[in-house]
Amino acid sequence: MHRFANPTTFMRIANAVFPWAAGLAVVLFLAGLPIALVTSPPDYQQGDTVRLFYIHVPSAWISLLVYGSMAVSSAAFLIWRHPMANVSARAIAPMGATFTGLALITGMLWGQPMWGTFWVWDARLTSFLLLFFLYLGYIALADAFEDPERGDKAAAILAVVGSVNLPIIHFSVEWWNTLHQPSIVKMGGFTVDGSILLPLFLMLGAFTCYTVAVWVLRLRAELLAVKLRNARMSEVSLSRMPAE
Amino acid sequence: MVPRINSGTALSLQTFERASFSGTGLACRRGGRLVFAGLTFSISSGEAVVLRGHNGSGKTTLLRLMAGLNRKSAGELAWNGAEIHDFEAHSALLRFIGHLDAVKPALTVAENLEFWRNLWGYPPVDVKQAAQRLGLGALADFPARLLSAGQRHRLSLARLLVAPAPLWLLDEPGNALDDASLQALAGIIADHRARGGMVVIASHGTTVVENGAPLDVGAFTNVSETHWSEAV
Amino acid sequence: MVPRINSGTALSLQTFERASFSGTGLACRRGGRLVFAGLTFSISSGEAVVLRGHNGSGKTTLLRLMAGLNRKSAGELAWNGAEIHDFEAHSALLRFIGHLDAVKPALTVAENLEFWRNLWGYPPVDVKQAAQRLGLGALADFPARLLSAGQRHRLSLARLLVAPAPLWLLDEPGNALDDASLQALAGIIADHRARGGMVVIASHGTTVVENGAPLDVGAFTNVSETHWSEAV
Amino acid sequence: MTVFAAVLKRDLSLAIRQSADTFTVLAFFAIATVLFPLGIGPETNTLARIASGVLWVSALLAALLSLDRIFAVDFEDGTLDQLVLCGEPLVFVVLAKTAAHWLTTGLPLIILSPVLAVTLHLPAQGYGALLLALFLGTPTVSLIGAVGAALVLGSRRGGVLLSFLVLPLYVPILIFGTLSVEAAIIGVSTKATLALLGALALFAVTLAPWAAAAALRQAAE
Amino acid sequence: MTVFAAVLKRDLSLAIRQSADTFTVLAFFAIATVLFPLGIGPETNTLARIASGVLWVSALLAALLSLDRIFAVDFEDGTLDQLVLCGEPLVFVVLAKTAAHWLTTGLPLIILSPVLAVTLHLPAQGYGALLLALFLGTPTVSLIGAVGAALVLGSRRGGVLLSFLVLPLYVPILIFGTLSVEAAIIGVSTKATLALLGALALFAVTLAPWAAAAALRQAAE
Ligand code: HEM
Ligand SMILES: Nc1ncnc2c1ncn2[C@@H]1O[C@H](COP(=O)(O)OP(=O)(O)OP(=O)(O)O)[C@@H](O)[C@H]1O
Ligand SMILES: Nc1ncnc2c1ncn2[C@@H]1O[C@H](COP(=O)(O)OP(=O)(O)OP(=O)(O)O)[C@@H](O)[C@H]1O
Ligand SMILES: [Mg+2]
Ligand SMILES: [Mg+2]
Repeated sequence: MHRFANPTTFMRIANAVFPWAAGLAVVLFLAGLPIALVTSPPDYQQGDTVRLFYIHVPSAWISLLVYGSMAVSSAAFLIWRHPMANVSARAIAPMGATFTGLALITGMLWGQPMWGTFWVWDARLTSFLLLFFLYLGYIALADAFEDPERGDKAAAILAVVGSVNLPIIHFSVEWWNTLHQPSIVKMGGFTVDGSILLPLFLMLGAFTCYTVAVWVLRLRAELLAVKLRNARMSEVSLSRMPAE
Repeated sequence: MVPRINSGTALSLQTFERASFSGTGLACRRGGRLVFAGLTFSISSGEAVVLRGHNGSGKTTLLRLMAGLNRKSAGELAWNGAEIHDFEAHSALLRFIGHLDAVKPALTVAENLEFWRNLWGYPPVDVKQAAQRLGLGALADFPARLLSAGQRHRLSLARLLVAPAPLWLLDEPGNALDDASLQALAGIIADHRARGGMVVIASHGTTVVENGAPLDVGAFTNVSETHWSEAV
Repeated sequence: MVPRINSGTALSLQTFERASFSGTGLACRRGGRLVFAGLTFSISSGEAVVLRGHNGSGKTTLLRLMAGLNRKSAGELAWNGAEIHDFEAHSALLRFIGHLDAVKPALTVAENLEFWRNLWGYPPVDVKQAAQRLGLGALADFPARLLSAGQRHRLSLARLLVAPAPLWLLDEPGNALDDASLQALAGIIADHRARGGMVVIASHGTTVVENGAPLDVGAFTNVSETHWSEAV
Repeated sequence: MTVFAAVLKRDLSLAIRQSADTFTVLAFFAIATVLFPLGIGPETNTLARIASGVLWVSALLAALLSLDRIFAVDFEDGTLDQLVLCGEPLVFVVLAKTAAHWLTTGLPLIILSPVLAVTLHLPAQGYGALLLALFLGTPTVSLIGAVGAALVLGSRRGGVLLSFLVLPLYVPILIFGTLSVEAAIIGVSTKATLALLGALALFAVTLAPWAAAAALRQAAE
Repeated sequence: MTVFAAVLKRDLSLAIRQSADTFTVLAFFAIATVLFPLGIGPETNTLARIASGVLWVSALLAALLSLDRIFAVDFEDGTLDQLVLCGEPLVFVVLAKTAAHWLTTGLPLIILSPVLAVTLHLPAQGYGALLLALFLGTPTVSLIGAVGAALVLGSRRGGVLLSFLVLPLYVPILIFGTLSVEAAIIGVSTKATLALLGALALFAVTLAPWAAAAALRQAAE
């Protein structure tokens, strides 16, 4: 654990992973996108709107995964005080928020032809929306402080508290909905056949590799920012009165 | 009513027109209690007045009253002998440095100074020069939130240099300053007086003014036996 | 870990057990920057340490570090020679007076003091006596919002008297005080030391401690390279 | 425990000294409840249909506005430093301040709610459940709020940021709270939802003070 | 005018430096809008029925929360004293700060509103009127808010007190705002209500700055 917490070791591993992740992402996108968007058969019911599926599901999937990883590394940061754990969480949070947004948007676009409306207050949609808010809360809190180190810790506490709350939100929203009235539409109600599975898995792989690659880039950027801050900071020491 | 400045933008070259500022029979009531009464002072170009008095004697109150921030209960304030009615115009003639420093932590040292310069509508004086003068030169591009107590206070004092005005009202300007900064402040005050400026300063102990005329604020009453005890 | 007090509630009679407090090789990093490093000090019953250094040298940071409010980046703090791990227990042994005064304006002077006394769980010491000692006797029943800058600061200093603790950490306690108050403060500090107390004090100029061992905080020059810079 | 008592006593006496504070929370509750009929139109049926939801949302928003005061003032005037240095676990401080917050906002909100429910035409069967649900839900509001308030200490625009952090965490309370009232109105048993509210409160009281204490400690740093 | 420009420039650059602030107002708007369906239930018809009211109430509450920042920070750090002493009428300061407030909260709220309207199933005919009404109404919100914010400066618990003072004054905006949207939905002309909103804005822009300036001057005292 300590070995990976060392920024140098950590970055060495991350940098080694980067070309693979980036390369694989390119390959998988090149393979997956044409199938997903062009050659895969349109759904007999949904027509071409089914293609949103290949973006929607991977995005939703990644955004859940990212929150999980954020919560775990925030906990590691709080317990063991490994700064890298926090830099990692901070680096990946905007990715999570973006994919959550993407899943929401594609879901809404898909909902219009499918349900005749952009939005329903369905259990999954609602809890997913609240996940989006938790992401935004994390990001806002992380840079709401004059002292960046305080933002780090506060945001980490929020990430952990939020993860405790996620299942609660999920189940409460589900109960609320079923008590009121049955959901208008059950998502994922249609059978998934092989012609859909292949592009879906290609896109899942592509999204995952892409996330890992961008995460490494953002890690570098975060570390550079810290380094820059430190460099600027060291000049603060020249603040004595000039000898007159 | 903006003070005429006889020369260009280099701070040290500006001189002020001859002027005088005086108060007669000033009294101030705060929260129903008379803080002081019967205070009289007079100051003209190049002079300084040092307010003295124990804690709670009313030095801060008097300075804010001179600035027009607090309302006086009795007496008269005059500029060049004419009673001041328009305190808006009067305020263009003065700079007030109080207990609160008016520093924005999110802006850099230079941006803070630029805001004040723009606020008072002065031509683009080099704010870095002002920062330099108070030992903040190296910090000009750093956010003010990183400053220590003394550095922040120095930034607030640098406000005096970015937009000249003949009358300076300084409330304990030596607070939290180290020796080198105190010397720099003394130099800045001396320069200001040499250019025809006036300084009213409240301070305990440390003296950053030479030959200031003392004005005893505490002479009037003491907190313990005041109208307060009757009132409550 | 509550300090043993050998006698009753009359403040002046309490004496503290012999104790010592020391730090070795202390370093502190704030916002990624090393503020100081390699500081070493030692103080035992009856002694005083005076922190010196230019503005921004890290005096406040060091005091907060001694109190356990800021985290040290390196070095060791020890009480009676044993390294301090439990800062919660350590904090029962000290009183810290910082730049912020922790005064509640809506409560009276006496109520403020009572709250602090209750907080530290001491037997009903007469808080008015503490107020008296700092010249606030006549103001005991007045809301703190009416106090002037110096009076408020005195109220915050009175905290030292309502709940005894062997170690006092004072950040520029002379700020805003008039001469009489400075003398009172000097007397209070001398009494505390005579009873076996320890004092660490940061101050420019005004000295309220006799024979304090000076500790130069600003002596160290900053190191900008951290373990961060190796990465990337 | 001396710490708990000292802080609770002081916070309550400050609240009494500044009774305008409690009063304004109540006023916000009342005004927000009144804005809805204005925004939505006065039809009795629509109002009765949404009454419990509006009451709960308004109560949450009102409580929310008072949250930043739990720690902010103590933080700004340096009292927090002293509380951190009190020599006893910070959790007691958090518990005392949360208790004081509930006593000065949650409790008055509960007392006012039946009156506002009348103006929104809440059906008669709903009142008991509303009071009980508020009674079980508001302590959780204060507890979660304390965590949020401690987290945003010292941030820019703490108040708004706070709402933002805490509202998603209030969703379960809102849902079970309104469900309880709805269930009572249609004559279904309210046991399950009230029990869930109670469980949430227990959960919050065991976890929230520690999270808040951790946040406070690093805020003082 | 130099004062107006200097203050506006600084407030905007502070807002950009702290972009989290604008962002959190938007988030509050979004979250408050989300709470209603949660409190009321997910039925499309009920929601569509109350959509415009909920949007307006949430927008007002969001704007409200940001009000206390208009002057409070400047008051606390002593900047207000300096602004009072700037040597030009304080009205310019008020106008600059109100303009900055609108640009950093009102405008973003307007931009976000259509998205939230979708989630509340606002009927399609209502969108134009909603945007126009918000565009005419939000400046008044900032202006009235500035008066309130200046009045409560230095009072204890300013934030809540502020809501209390300002909300009743927001009632006309709320009523004409929602009426405009409702009118558009049922196909009636929206001219009258929008004109009234415009009139309110004109009225506010001529009176509010003076009132706020007077309040500021006495707050500095
Ligand atoms: C804004 C609206 C929507 C949101 C927020 C949303 C959200 C989600 C989420 C969170 C998942 C979870 C993925 C996982 O558990 O791994 C998911 C999966 C899925 N969604 Fe959506 N969705 C939306 C609209 C739609 C629509 C309109 C459809 C099509 C009718 C749809 C079909 C699916 C399918 C087929 C899956 C994958 C199967 C499954 O995991 O159950 N979604 N969506
Ligand atoms: N959060 C922070 N991030 C980076 N640097 C900081 C931070 N807080 C303080 N500093 C820096 O730490 C240094 C020490 O500050 P400190 O307040 O301890 O100084 P000080 O000796 O008390 O000064 P003064 O005499 O002015 O009170 C200063 O140079 C300051 O700029
Ligand atoms: N709002 C108020 N109501 C009643 N009395 C007040 C009010 N504000 C200040 N005072 C009183 O006015 C007196 C003068 O206060 P002022 O701040 O001017 O003193 P000062 O000379 O500056 O003291 P210091 O040296 O401590 O700064 C004090 O005794 C104070 O208690
Ligand atoms: Mg004073
Ligand atoms: Mg200091």
